[in-house]
Amino acid sequence: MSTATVDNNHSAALDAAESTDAHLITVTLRVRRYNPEVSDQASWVDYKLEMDPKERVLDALHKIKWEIDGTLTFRRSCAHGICGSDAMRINGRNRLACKTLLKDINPEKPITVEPIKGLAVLKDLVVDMEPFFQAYRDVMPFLITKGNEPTRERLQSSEDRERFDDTTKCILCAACTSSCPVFWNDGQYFGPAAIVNAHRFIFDSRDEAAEQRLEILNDRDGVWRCRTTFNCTDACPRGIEVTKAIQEVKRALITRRF
Amino acid sequence: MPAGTLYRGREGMWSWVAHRVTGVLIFFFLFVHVLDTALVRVSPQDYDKVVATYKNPVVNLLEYGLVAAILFHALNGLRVIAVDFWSKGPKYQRQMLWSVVGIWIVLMAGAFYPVLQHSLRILFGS
Amino acid sequence: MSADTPVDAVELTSTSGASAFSPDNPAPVIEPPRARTKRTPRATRTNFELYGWLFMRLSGIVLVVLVLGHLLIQLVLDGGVSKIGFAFVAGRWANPFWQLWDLTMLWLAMLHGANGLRTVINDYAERDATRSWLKALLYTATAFTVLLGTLVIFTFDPNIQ
Amino acid sequence: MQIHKYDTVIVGAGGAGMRAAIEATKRSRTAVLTKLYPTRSHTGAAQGGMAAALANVEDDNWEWHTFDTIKGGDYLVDQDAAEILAKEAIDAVLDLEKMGLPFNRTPEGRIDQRRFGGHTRNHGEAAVRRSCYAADRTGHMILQTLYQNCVKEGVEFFNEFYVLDLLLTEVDGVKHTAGVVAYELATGEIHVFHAKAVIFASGGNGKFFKVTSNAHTLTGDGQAAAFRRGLPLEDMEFFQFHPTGIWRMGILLTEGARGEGGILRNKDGERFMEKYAPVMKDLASRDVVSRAIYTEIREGRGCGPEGDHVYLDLTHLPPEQLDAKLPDITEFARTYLGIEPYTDPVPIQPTAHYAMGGIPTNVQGEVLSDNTTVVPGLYAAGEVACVSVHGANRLGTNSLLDINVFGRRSGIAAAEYASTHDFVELPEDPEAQVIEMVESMRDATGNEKVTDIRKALQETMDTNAMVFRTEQTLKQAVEDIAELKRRFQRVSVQDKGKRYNTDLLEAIELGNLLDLAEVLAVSALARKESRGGHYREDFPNRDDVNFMRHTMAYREVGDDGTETIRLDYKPVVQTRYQPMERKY
Ligand SMILES: Cc1cc2nc3c(=O)[nH]c(=O)nc-3n(C[C@H](O)[C@H](O)[C@H](O)COP(=O)(O)OP(=O)(O)OC[C@H]3O[C@@H](n4cnc5c(N)ncnc54)[C@H](O)[C@@H]3O)c2cc1C
Ligand code: HEM
Ligand code: SF4
Ligand code: F3S
Ligand code: FES
Repeated sequence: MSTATVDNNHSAALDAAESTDAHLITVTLRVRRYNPEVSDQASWVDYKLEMDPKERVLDALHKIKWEIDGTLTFRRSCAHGICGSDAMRINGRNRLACKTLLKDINPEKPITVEPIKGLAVLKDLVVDMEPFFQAYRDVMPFLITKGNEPTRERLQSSEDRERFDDTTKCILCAACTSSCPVFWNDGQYFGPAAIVNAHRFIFDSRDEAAEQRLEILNDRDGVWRCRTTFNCTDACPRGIEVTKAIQEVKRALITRRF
Repeated sequence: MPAGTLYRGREGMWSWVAHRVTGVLIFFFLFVHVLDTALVRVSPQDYDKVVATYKNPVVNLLEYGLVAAILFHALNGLRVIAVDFWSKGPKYQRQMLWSVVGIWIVLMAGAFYPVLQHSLRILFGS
Repeated sequence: MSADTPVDAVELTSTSGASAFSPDNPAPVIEPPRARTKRTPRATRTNFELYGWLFMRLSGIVLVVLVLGHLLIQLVLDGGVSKIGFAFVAGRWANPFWQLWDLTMLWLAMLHGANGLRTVINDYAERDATRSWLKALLYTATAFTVLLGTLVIFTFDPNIQ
Repeated sequence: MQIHKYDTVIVGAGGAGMRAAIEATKRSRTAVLTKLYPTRSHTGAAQGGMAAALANVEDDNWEWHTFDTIKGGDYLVDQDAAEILAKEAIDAVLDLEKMGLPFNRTPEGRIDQRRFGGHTRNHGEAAVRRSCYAADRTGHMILQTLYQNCVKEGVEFFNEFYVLDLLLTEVDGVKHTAGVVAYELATGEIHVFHAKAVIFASGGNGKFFKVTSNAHTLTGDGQAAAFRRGLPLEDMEFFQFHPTGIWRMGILLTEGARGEGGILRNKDGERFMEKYAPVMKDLASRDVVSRAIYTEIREGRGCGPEGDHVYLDLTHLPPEQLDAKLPDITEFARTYLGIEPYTDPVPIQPTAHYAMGGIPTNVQGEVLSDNTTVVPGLYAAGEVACVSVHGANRLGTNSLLDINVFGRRSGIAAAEYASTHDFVELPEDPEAQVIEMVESMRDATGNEKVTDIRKALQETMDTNAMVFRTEQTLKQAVEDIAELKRRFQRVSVQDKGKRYNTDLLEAIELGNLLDLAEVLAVSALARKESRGGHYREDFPNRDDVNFMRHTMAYREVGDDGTETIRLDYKPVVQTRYQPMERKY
């Protein structure tokens, strides 16, 4: 086959992507701000910006921080959805600011941006991630094996590898856990992210500590608190089928018992 | 402290809210229902008196609401069970929810006359 | 506040004195209701939650038949609610089948509902004390209702008076 | 201010830092200071894979790997180090597997391997499958696996602590390591970490370019701190431009895409790499491909309305293959460009990617204060360091390898040093420089904005110091940077608070970038030849007679307080392989 005519074959999508004249539009970002050094009240602040709709919400936040108000505070690093720094609630839903294009969330209306829910707000969009990581650490998220180490690699069939592929994608962004109504209630629930990371090892054919992890998640604040609300699955920026993973852990617990 | 916005969850979240609300509602109804039924043990007259109030159009309408709640809770409960035990359940949860809503509407339409016939007769004669 | 003014609005060195907070005297952070702490998984090592969860599903399936059947008979068939009265109840409970039906329904529904409510209380009651009280109330009410209902079904006397 | 005491302090929790931490924690009381939560480190962005001659799918051995590394680095590689890298690669990969890394598997259940640019069989005969990978998320898996093992080992992390200064104490006329000074983001508090051994693993510094695959946080803090303390920086003129960044955004599309069969095409649909590298074609070494792309663009064969990019064509590959092997990058194209890579080619352009240079170390990870002298107790590993295994151009997949091999080595060496040596005293007022830096920035009332200076810096670097360089452009860059540094004196920040003052930290990071950009430009100006990632149009050939040597840049402060950069040179270690012409 030849793609010698590649340039004449342009799809509309490619043409659109390549169009260079930026159609700037005015968007309003309505940011929920909280700075304990100024006030103990959080407040909504509107920012009007000239943006290209193909830009990300993160770009808009940067524009505010760099050009309008340097005190606006948020976490970010990679800017393309792999480091998990910038989970926040955009238009009422958890997303990564760097993976959300303005054009995809109706820039005609004010775009609300607020911190993720259920964790202490430290400043503006920055929340205390410690409880989140604590839950993660509590599920023993590391490979545990018995006996002597082999000299070469442990063998694992492609099917066995595939079994837990989905849950290896997690970037610990907390979009799922902080979208879970059960987690908001009392923050004691392990939360979907911790379960996802337990799942990653429970179903790894090389691991030998599934029992212990299952036991941890069998407890009062473990998997049984999940009410299958699917907010986690909808929120996950990595497209992990979070609820499905949780259900698999529940079923593993039941089959273990009976 | 002005709260943040309401979380804009999707089908899964709202169906759970509805499931929870209906569940709690039914529980309280059941509680009352057992108490009133207990009257059969005490005095048939009193029992009939209480039951008579059920035949009042307003309470009859509430009863229709109760049926709605139970039906939704039951159907959605089955959906939740499917999500739990059927490996493809999580994938099709949304479709299942819309099916639940569809069936629920059909059944509620079907139950409209039978449940409310008493009131309808009172109100509009027959 | 619009984009033209926010800088002043959040100026930290504002001399207006309007705010009692400063970098050296910051306000407390906005905490969620209860935070997870290092001691939180206190392992209980029982399967209570597992059985509770399973019970919800199993009882749910049985309840579909019992409750929907009950509703059908009570409210839909035979003229709906109009027919209900002491005589109707008496007629039904004359048959042990319906006695058993109602008894099972009573127990399952109450336990199912009570366990459901237990979850709800766990979720929303913020303080441990509130939680304990609410649960105590729930369990008492449930036990009372179940026992009363059972008593009524078993000791029902169609010829009362 | 708080003072902490640890045997070993590791700066950075990317791949290199955590690999070191796993070793050091077992052997000494260790703290890891990191400005990001460990799993946010940019190692997680790496896609393609990690090289090791496992020979799981075809014949391969570490000597071929050594050769490829040396040749790929255009012979500026220290060959003893390259040999260690290639030899220890095998165990590095197996160790990761044993730690739990979910590699893709062969039908026999072994770690699968695929082709990658510049990796060849038998000294250049043909491409070889040497890259061990986990879909296009290898870096993500490495970062997660290492973090998981840090949790397992109970590594002590200080998250969101910015290390801003290195403490050296002179003992008997020799500078010894005394610790580091860090700024705690959450509170604005200054912490002094008194340590016997310090390992810098703070990553790269690509953020002085505009189009870059690097994270916003890759600002070369480690390099800059060492440089300010009088330590040299090696080979900073060598910066790698990855051929396939998403047009204008710089987000990386892994070389693995071409490894799987992706093809670069110009606006006529021509597979232009056939002209530039007849054997390796699209899989030639990165500098070669990047230059080829810019040549196409300059000669008017670029795509799009402005002719400023080319296409990465994956449309002939089966969608199942893309889904299985390149799920993330296809999603990037969909998310950020709205393009479906099954049916449309993806617009790409070279993107600033990797710093070959950095803090000079030997193969134990020990930092050098000149060509030969070791700074007792100071170590560096990862992108911040220059062992020199990458020479003038790093081969794809060799960096994930570098962070594991030399991260491990420096972790062991540092902990052993710490257990056999005593603390040296802290210098007087250890926190003084950092307090001065932070407070003067907080109190500054100048009229310059961080963002304007950063933009101008990125602009001049992209125009003058990227893929093609000349005397003139580099002089322009040096001039521009000097002017920007003057403007930087007048910079002020808006946020005057203590908590989470990222405004302040961005300003400090910009200061670091300015310093490092200057070193890059000055070193590049002096290197009047073309080699690897450094291409001078006015000196298009490699000049082994005059420039087969590493650049060592030092910061000199004159009596009147003026700062200058002094350049020195260090010989290249050559063992087995004589320089040859580099052809692909
Ligand atoms: C998009 C992309 C794809 C890549 N793909 C590949 C590939 O396929 N194969 C390959 O071999 N290589 C690849 N590389 C290169 C490789 O990923 C990096 O060179 C390598 O991961 C660097 O690791 P590191 O540990 O040195 O630094 P990083 O992972 O960048 O970590 C730096 C750490 O230092 C910390 N830090 C920084 N400054 C400070 C400070 N002042 N105080 C405290 N802590 C600080 C940060 O918090 C972070 O934890 C890729 C790079 C990029 C950008
Ligand atoms: C008719 C058949 C019924 C079915 C199929 C059913 C099914 C279920 C299921 C599966 C759940 C668990 C939901 C979850 O874990 O997310 C549940 C919860 C619940 N049910 Fe039912 N149920 C039925 C009847 C009832 C009745 C009669 C009551 C009241 C007495 C009731 C009250 C509750 C309550 C309070 C909950 C807890 C809700 C929550 O935690 O969100 N249910 N039901
Ligand atoms: S499961 Fe998804 S949403 Fe949750 S932490 Fe991991 S990546 Fe984020
Ligand atoms: S949002 Fe929460 S309730 Fe379950 S399905 Fe997800 S964990
Ligand atoms: S900035 Fe890394 S995920 Fe958004």
